[in-house]
Amino acid sequence: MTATTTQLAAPAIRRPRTVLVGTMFASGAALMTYFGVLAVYVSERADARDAGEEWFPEGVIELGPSGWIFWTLVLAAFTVQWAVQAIRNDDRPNAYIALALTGMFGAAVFNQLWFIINDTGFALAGTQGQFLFFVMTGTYIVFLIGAVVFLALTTMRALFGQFGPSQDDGVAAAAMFWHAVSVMYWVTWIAIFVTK
Amino acid sequence: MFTTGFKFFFGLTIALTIGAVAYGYSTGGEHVGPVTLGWKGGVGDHVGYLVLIGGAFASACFAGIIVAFRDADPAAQSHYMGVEAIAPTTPVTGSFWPVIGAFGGAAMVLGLVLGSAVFVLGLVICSLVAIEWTMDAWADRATGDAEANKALRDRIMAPFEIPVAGALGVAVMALAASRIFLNATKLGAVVWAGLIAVIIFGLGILYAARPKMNKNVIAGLVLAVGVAVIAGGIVTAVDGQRDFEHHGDDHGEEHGEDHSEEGEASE
Amino acid sequence: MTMTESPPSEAAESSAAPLPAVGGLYDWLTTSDHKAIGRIWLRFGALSLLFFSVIGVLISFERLDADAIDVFGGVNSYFQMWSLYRFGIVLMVAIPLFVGLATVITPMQVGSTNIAFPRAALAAAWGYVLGSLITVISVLSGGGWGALDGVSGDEADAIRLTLLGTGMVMVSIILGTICVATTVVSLRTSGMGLTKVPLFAWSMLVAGSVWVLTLPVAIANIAILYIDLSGGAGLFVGAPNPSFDVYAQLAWILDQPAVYAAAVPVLGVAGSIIPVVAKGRQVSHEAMMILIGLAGLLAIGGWSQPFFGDERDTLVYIAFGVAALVPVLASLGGNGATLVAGEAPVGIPPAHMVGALGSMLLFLAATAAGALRVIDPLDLIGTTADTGVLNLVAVAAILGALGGWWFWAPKTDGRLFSGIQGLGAMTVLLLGGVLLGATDMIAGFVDTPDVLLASADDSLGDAMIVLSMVGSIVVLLGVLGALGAIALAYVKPGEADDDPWGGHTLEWATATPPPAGNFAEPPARVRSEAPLLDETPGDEGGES
Amino acid sequence: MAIIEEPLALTSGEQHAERPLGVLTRPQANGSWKDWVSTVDHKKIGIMYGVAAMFFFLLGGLEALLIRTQLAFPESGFLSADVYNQIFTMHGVTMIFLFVMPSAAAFANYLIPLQIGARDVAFPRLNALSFWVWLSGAIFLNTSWIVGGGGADCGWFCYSPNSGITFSPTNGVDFYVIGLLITGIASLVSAVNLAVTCLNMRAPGMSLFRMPVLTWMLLVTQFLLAFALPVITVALLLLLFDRQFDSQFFDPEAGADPLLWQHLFWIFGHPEVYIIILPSFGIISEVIPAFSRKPIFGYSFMVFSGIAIGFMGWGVWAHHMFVSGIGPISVFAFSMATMFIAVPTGVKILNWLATMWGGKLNFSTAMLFAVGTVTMFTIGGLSGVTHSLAPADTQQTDTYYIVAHFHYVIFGGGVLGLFAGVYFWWPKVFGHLLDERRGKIHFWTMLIGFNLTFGPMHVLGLQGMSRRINTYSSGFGFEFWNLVATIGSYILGASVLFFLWNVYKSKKEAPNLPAPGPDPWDARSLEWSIPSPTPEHNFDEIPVVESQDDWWFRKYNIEDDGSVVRISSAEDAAQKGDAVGVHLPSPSFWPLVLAIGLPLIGYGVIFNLWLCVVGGLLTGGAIYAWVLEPVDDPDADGHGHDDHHDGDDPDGELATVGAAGDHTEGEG
Repeated sequence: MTATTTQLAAPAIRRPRTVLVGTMFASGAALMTYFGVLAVYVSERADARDAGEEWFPEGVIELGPSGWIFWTLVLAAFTVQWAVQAIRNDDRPNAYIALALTGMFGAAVFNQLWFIINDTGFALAGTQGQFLFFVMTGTYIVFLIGAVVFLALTTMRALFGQFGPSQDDGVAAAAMFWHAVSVMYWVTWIAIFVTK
Repeated sequence: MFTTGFKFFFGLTIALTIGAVAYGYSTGGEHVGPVTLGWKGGVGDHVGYLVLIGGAFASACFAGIIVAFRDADPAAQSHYMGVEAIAPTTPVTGSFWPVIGAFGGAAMVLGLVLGSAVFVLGLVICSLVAIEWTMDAWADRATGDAEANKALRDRIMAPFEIPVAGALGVAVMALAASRIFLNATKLGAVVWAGLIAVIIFGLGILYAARPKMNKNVIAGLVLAVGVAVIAGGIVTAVDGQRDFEHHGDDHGEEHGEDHSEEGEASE
Repeated sequence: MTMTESPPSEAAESSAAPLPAVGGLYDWLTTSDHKAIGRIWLRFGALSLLFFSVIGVLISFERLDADAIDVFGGVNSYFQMWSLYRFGIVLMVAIPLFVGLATVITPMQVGSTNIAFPRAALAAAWGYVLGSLITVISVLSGGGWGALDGVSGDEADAIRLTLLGTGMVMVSIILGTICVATTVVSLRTSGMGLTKVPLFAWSMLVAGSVWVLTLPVAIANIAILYIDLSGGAGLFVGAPNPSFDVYAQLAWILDQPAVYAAAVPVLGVAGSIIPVVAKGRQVSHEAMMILIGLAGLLAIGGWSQPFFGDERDTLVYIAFGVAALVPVLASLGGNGATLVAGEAPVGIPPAHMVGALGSMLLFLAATAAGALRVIDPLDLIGTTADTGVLNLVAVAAILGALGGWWFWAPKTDGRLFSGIQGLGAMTVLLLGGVLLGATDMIAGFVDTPDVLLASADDSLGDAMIVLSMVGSIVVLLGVLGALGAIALAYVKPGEADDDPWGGHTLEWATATPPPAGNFAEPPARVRSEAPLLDETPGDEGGES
Repeated sequence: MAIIEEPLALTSGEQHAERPLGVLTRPQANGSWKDWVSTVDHKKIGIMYGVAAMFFFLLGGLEALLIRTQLAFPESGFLSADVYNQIFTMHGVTMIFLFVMPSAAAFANYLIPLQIGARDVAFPRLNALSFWVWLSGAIFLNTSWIVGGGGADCGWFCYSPNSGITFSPTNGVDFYVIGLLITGIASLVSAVNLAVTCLNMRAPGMSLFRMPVLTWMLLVTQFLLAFALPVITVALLLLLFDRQFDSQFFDPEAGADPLLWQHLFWIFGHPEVYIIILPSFGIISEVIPAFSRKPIFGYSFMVFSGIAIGFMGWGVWAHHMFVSGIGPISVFAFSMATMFIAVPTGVKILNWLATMWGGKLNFSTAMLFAVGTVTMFTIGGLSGVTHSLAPADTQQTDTYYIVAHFHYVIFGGGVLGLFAGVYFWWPKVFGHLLDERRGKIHFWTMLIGFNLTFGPMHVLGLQGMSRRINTYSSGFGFEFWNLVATIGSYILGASVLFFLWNVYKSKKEAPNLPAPGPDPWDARSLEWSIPSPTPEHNFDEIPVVESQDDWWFRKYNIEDDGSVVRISSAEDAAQKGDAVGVHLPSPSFWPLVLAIGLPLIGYGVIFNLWLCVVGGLLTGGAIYAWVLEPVDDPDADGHGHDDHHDGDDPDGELATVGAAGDHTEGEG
C-alpha cells in the first residue's frame, strides 16, 4: 500500500476533445437507430390510417404520465449540466449530487415508462400498432439504460478522483449522450403520445 | 469562422434537408408538410423522409459540436487547456476486458435466441467488464506513474477480483467435475476423480514452481473460457432442451399469454 | 499487499517508457496498440474474403442451371447462401478490410501515437470476429435472412441468430469506425488542420460518418425484425413462416445508395497512393477532399427502404443514383491529373497503383451502372443489375483495400509484399470484377430477375450467367493470388525500408515495423497535406 | 503496512496528482462543518457525544414530564393508556441508552486519553464509528414515533410476551429491538476501543496503578459493556426473529422457556446498572480530592472495590426476578449476593467521606454535585439493600418503591455525578468556566426537584401504588404524593433548563472574564497539565509519569518534614500547547457513511428487504472504502506515540525545538 498518494506525479494531460468527439459519433449512431425505428413506426401508422384501421384503441394512451417524463427529462437536462459545471469548478459534492440526481431522474423515467407500458395493456403479438409501440418504447428503454450506465460509470470514476477543472471530458461526454437520449424521448413524445 | 469539419457536416445537413424536402414532395407530400416536419400536410414516404431528416439532424449536431471545438485542432485543444501542446494519447495498458466484453456481447446475442440463462450470463459478463473497464480507464489516468497506477488499481479491485475469480474457478471446477461424474460409469467416476485430483495437483506444482505464468498461457485460457461460454450456449441449445423441461414450458406460457392479451385487445 | 516494490527512481522511469509487447496470443487478446488491433481486422477480413469468394463461386455455379445443379440442397439453402454472400462481401469483407487498414494507418497518418479508445477498438475487432462467426455459423445451420419457402420451426431461431449476428457485426463496425474517426478529428499532430489530413484518413472520416449515420438504421430494422420474430405481431415477416420479407427489409443496405458507402474509402486509398506513385503532390488536395465528401453524402442510405414503400422511381432516388457518378469520375480525373503532372512510373507499374486505379475504375463502373439502373425507362431495378452494382462496388472496395494493404504493408505487417505477385493478383481481380459486374448488368438489360433462382428468359441472359460464373472464378483466383502473396511474404519476408515508396505522409516517418507509440519523437509541426515533401531534401524519413 | 517508505521521487517541475484515489482520499481539516462529521479526534467525538446525550436528556425529560403530568391527578385523561405505555417505555430507553450511557461515553472519550497521556484513543476511526452508529441507532429508535406507528410499549425491559406481535402489534418493538442492536454495536465497538486505549496507549511511567480513578472506573465499565452487550444482542436478535420471521423463541406454547427473556435481559441489565453508575463514581473520585485539597483516600481500595463491583455485578441479576418463580434456593443465593455487593459500594462511600475528612473543602458547584451524588446514592443504595431481602422485595416489586429506588441510584448516583463532571471539566473542554453562582442555583433546584419528585415515590410504593399504570383512582391516598412528585418533576425540568441558560450565558460572558488557565481547580491529573481548551494534539510532548497524581507533584513538593511546598505555578509547569507538525490521525467520512447504512438495513428488515440491500451496500461500501483509505502521510507508521514532523515542513525542526523548551527538559 502506498503510504502516500499525495506525492505521486500528476497524470499527463489528455486531449480534452477525444472522448467528446467519440461520444458525439456514438450519440449520432444512437439517434439514427432511434430514427430508424421511428421511421418504420410512423410509416406503418400512416399506412394503417390510410387503410382506415385503428392504430391504438381510443383513450388507452394517456398523455399525463408521458408528459411527466417529458418534464423529468427537462429537469434532468439541467441537473446533468449542473454536474458538468460543478466538476469544472472542482465542486465535487455538487457534482456527485447532480450526477446522483440525474441518475435518479433516469430511474424515474424508467419507472414511468414501465407504468405506461403496463397501463396500456398492449401485447407484443397484438395489433401492428401495439407491436410497434413495444418496439419503440423498448428501444428507448435500452438507450435510457445505456445513458444511466454511462452516467453511473462516469460517477464511479468521478468518485475515485477523476475529472476536475483540467479534465471534465468524461462527465461532459456522459451529459452529451444523456441529451441525445433525452432528444429521443422528446421526439417520441410528439410522435407517439401527442400525435397518437 | 467555419471550420473544415463544420463545412463537411453542415454540408451534409443542408444536402440531407434538401433531399428530405424534395423526397417528401416527390413521394406525395402535400401543402407545407415536407418543410414543416408534417405540421400541415403529409410528408410523403415516412421512412425516407424521417431517415433523411434524422440524418440531417444528427449531422447538424455533429457540425455544431465540431465547430464549437474548432475541429478539435491540436492548437485549439492546447489553447483550451492553456498549455503549449498536448500529446495525442497517453499510454494505455493492455487489457483482457475488451475481448471478454466481446465474448460477453456474443453471449448476450446468443442468449437472446437460445435462452435467458445464456443471456443473463452475457449480461453479467458485460456488467463486470463495464466496471472493470471503467476502473482500468480510471487507473490508467490516476497518476502520472504507471507503477503507482497499477498499484492503485489492484488496491481497489483486487479485493473484489480475487474472491470472485476464486469462487468462479471453484464453481466451474465443481460443475465440470460433477458433469463428468454423472456421465461416467461407477468405476469410471472413481478413475476420473483420481485423474482430476492428479491434474489439480500437477497444476498446483506447476504454478508453485513457476509462479510467473507465461502470459500467452493466460491468454489461451481466457480464449478457451470464452469459446467454452459460446460453445456451452450452443450445447445448451442443442442438448439442453431435453434436459430442461422448463424450456418448452416457457414458450408455451408465452404463447398462452399472447393469446389472452390478444383476446383482451380485440375486445 | 506489496504494491510497489521497485525503487522510486525505476518507477518514475517506467511511466514514460512504451508498453512492452509480449507477443503471441496474449497480444492478440489484450493489445492496446492500434497496429495489432488493425491486424485482427485485416487478417480475419482476409479469411472472410477467401470464404465469401468461394461462396460466390458456388452460388454462381448453382445459378447456371437450378434444376440440374444442386450445390446447397434446395432452393431455400441457395437463397440463404445467396444472401449470405451479399451481406458477407459488404459487411464482413469490404468494410472490415477498410476499418482494419484505417485502424493501422490513420493514427500514423495524422501523427498520433495511438488510436483513440484503443480498448474499444480491440473490443470492436473481436466483436466483428465473433459477430461474423455467429452469422456464418447460424446461416450454415439453417438460418439466414429469411427463407424463400417459408420454413418454420427451428429455423426461426437460427434466423434470429443470423439477424443478431449481423447486428453485432454492424455495431462492431460502428465502434471501430468511431475510434478511427475520432482519431482523425481529435488526435492530429500539431499543425495538421483538418484540411491537411491525408486523403485516406479523410475518406475514413467521411465514410465513417456515413456508416455511423447509415448502419444504425439497419440495426433498427434488425431490432424490429428480431422482436417480430420473437413473438411479435408477425406483421412484417408473417411468422411463424419467416419468408423473403426478412431479406427484403434489410436489402437496402446492399442497394443504392447505401452500398456505395462501402467503397468511399477507395477514393481515399487512391488519393493517398497516386501522388506517391507520381512523386508529386496531389493536384488539388482540397478538391479531392470535397469530392470524397460528396461521394460520402451520396452514399448515405437508409432513407430508401423499398420494403416500406417502393419510391425508387422518385426524382431524389434518381438524382442520388446519377449524381454518385460525379465525385468518383472527378476524383479519378484528379488522380489522373496528378499522375500526369508528376513523374509517371516507367515500366511495370507497382501493385498498389494497379490496385488503386483499378478500384477507382471499378467504383466508377459501379456508379455508372448504378446511374443506368435508376433510370426508370430502362427498368433495371429488380433485375440482376442489382447484383451487378453490388458486385462492382464490392470488388472495387476489395481491390482498393488490397491495394492499400500492399502499399502500407511495411506499416501493417512490417514487410513488403511481392510487387509482381500483387500486380498479377490485382489485375486478375480487376478483370474478374469487370466480368462479374458487366455480365450481371447485361443480364439485367434482358430482364433477368435477381434474387430468385430462375433462368433468364433469353439466351443472352443465359450466356451472361455463365460468364458471370467465370467472373466469380476469376475473382476467386485473384483473391487466392493476393492472399497467397501475403502468406508468401510471411514465409519469405521482403526487406522493407522505413519508407520504400518515398511516401508523403507521416506514416512513412515511422520505422518499419512501427514501434509502440509509433513515433520515436513527436513529428515536426505539419505545414501541408504532404509533410514529408516539405522537409529539406536529404532529410527523408522523420525518425531518428 | 507502509510499502513505499519514501515518497516517490519526482522529476522537478512535475505536479502532484490531486486526488488519485478520489473519495478514498483522506479529507483534510479545513475549519468547516465537515471537520465535525469527518473527525476522528477523541475530543470532538466526546463533545458530540455530550451534546447528543444532552438532546436526548431533554427528550427523555419531556417524556418524564408527560408521565408526571398524566399522574398528577387521579383518573387523568391526558394520555391514553396506549400512549402512556409508549411514553414510559421510551422514557426509560431514552434515559438509559441515549442519555446516561453516551454521557459516560462523552467523559470516557474526552478524558481517558488525556488522563493517561495519549494523543488519541487506540482506534480513532472506530471511535468515530461508535459515535455515528450510536447516533444513527438513537435517531432510528425515535423515528418509530413517526413511521413505526408509535414507540415501543413493552417497558424498557420489554418482557415477553408483551414484546410479541400479539400484544404489541405496531412496529414500536421492532424499532426498539433494532435500535438497541445498533446502539449496542456502537457501545461494543467503543468498549473494545477504550479498553485497548487504557491498556496500550498509556504514557511512559503511567502504570495501571497510577491511572486516575476515573480512568479506572471507565476501564471497568468498558469490560462490563464488552461482556454484557453480547447477551442483550442475542436476546434482541431472538426477539427480532420472533417478530419478523415467525420464529418461536419466546412462545411458551411452542415449548419456549417463559423466563428465557428475563434471564437474558437481566444478565445484561444488572451489569448495565453498574455501567451507568461507575463512570459517575469515577468522576466524583476526581472532583472530591480536588476540592478537598487531599489525595483520594485509599486509592487502591477505591480501584479494587470498583473492580469488585465489576465482578460481583454479574452475580445478582436474578434479584430482579424474585417474584417470577425461580425457586427458593435461587432466591436465597441471589439475595445473599445482592447484600454482598453493597460492601464494595460502601467502601467507596466511606473512602469519599474519608477524603473529605480533614480536607480544606471548597464547595464549588462541581463539589456540591459530587457531595450530592454521594448522599443521594447512599439513599438509593440503602433502599436497594431493602429489596435484597426477598420477602420485602416480594412486597415492593412493581411498586413505586422500585421506581423511587432506581431513580435515586441512576439520577442521584449517576446523573448528579455527571453534572459534577460537567462543571469540573467544562473549562478544560471549552476554555471558560461555567458561572459558579448560577451553577449553585442549578444544583440546589435540581436537588430539591429531584427529591420532591422521587422521595414521595417511596411512600407511594409502600402504599401499594403499582408502577406502569397509566392512572389511579382517587381515594387510595395516592393523590397528594403524586401531585408533589409532579411538582417536583417540573422543578427538576426547570433546573435543567436553567443549566442550559447557564451554559449559554457563561459562553457569552467568557470573553470578558480572565481565562481559566490550564489548571483552574489546582487539580491532580494529567489533563490539567495542558492548556484550556485542550489543543488539538493534546500534549506537546508525551509526559513521563513518575507517580500517581503526577501533575500535582509537578506543582508541589512534599518536604522531608511532611509540609507541602509549591515549587511551580500551574502556568509554568503546564505545557504550552504550541507544538507544530505533530502527526495526528487523518479525518475520515467512512464511519459516518457506515453508520448511515445501518438504520437503512433496520428499516429494510421492518418494511422492505430491498432496503436492506441499499443499506448493506452503503455499509459494505463504507467498510471497503475504510479499509482502502490511504494513510496519506509520508511518515505515517503509527500515530500518537511520538512527535513526527511533516515531511513537507522545511522547518520541521521547530517541533522539537518548541517541545524541548518546556518542563520535560527541566524535570524529566
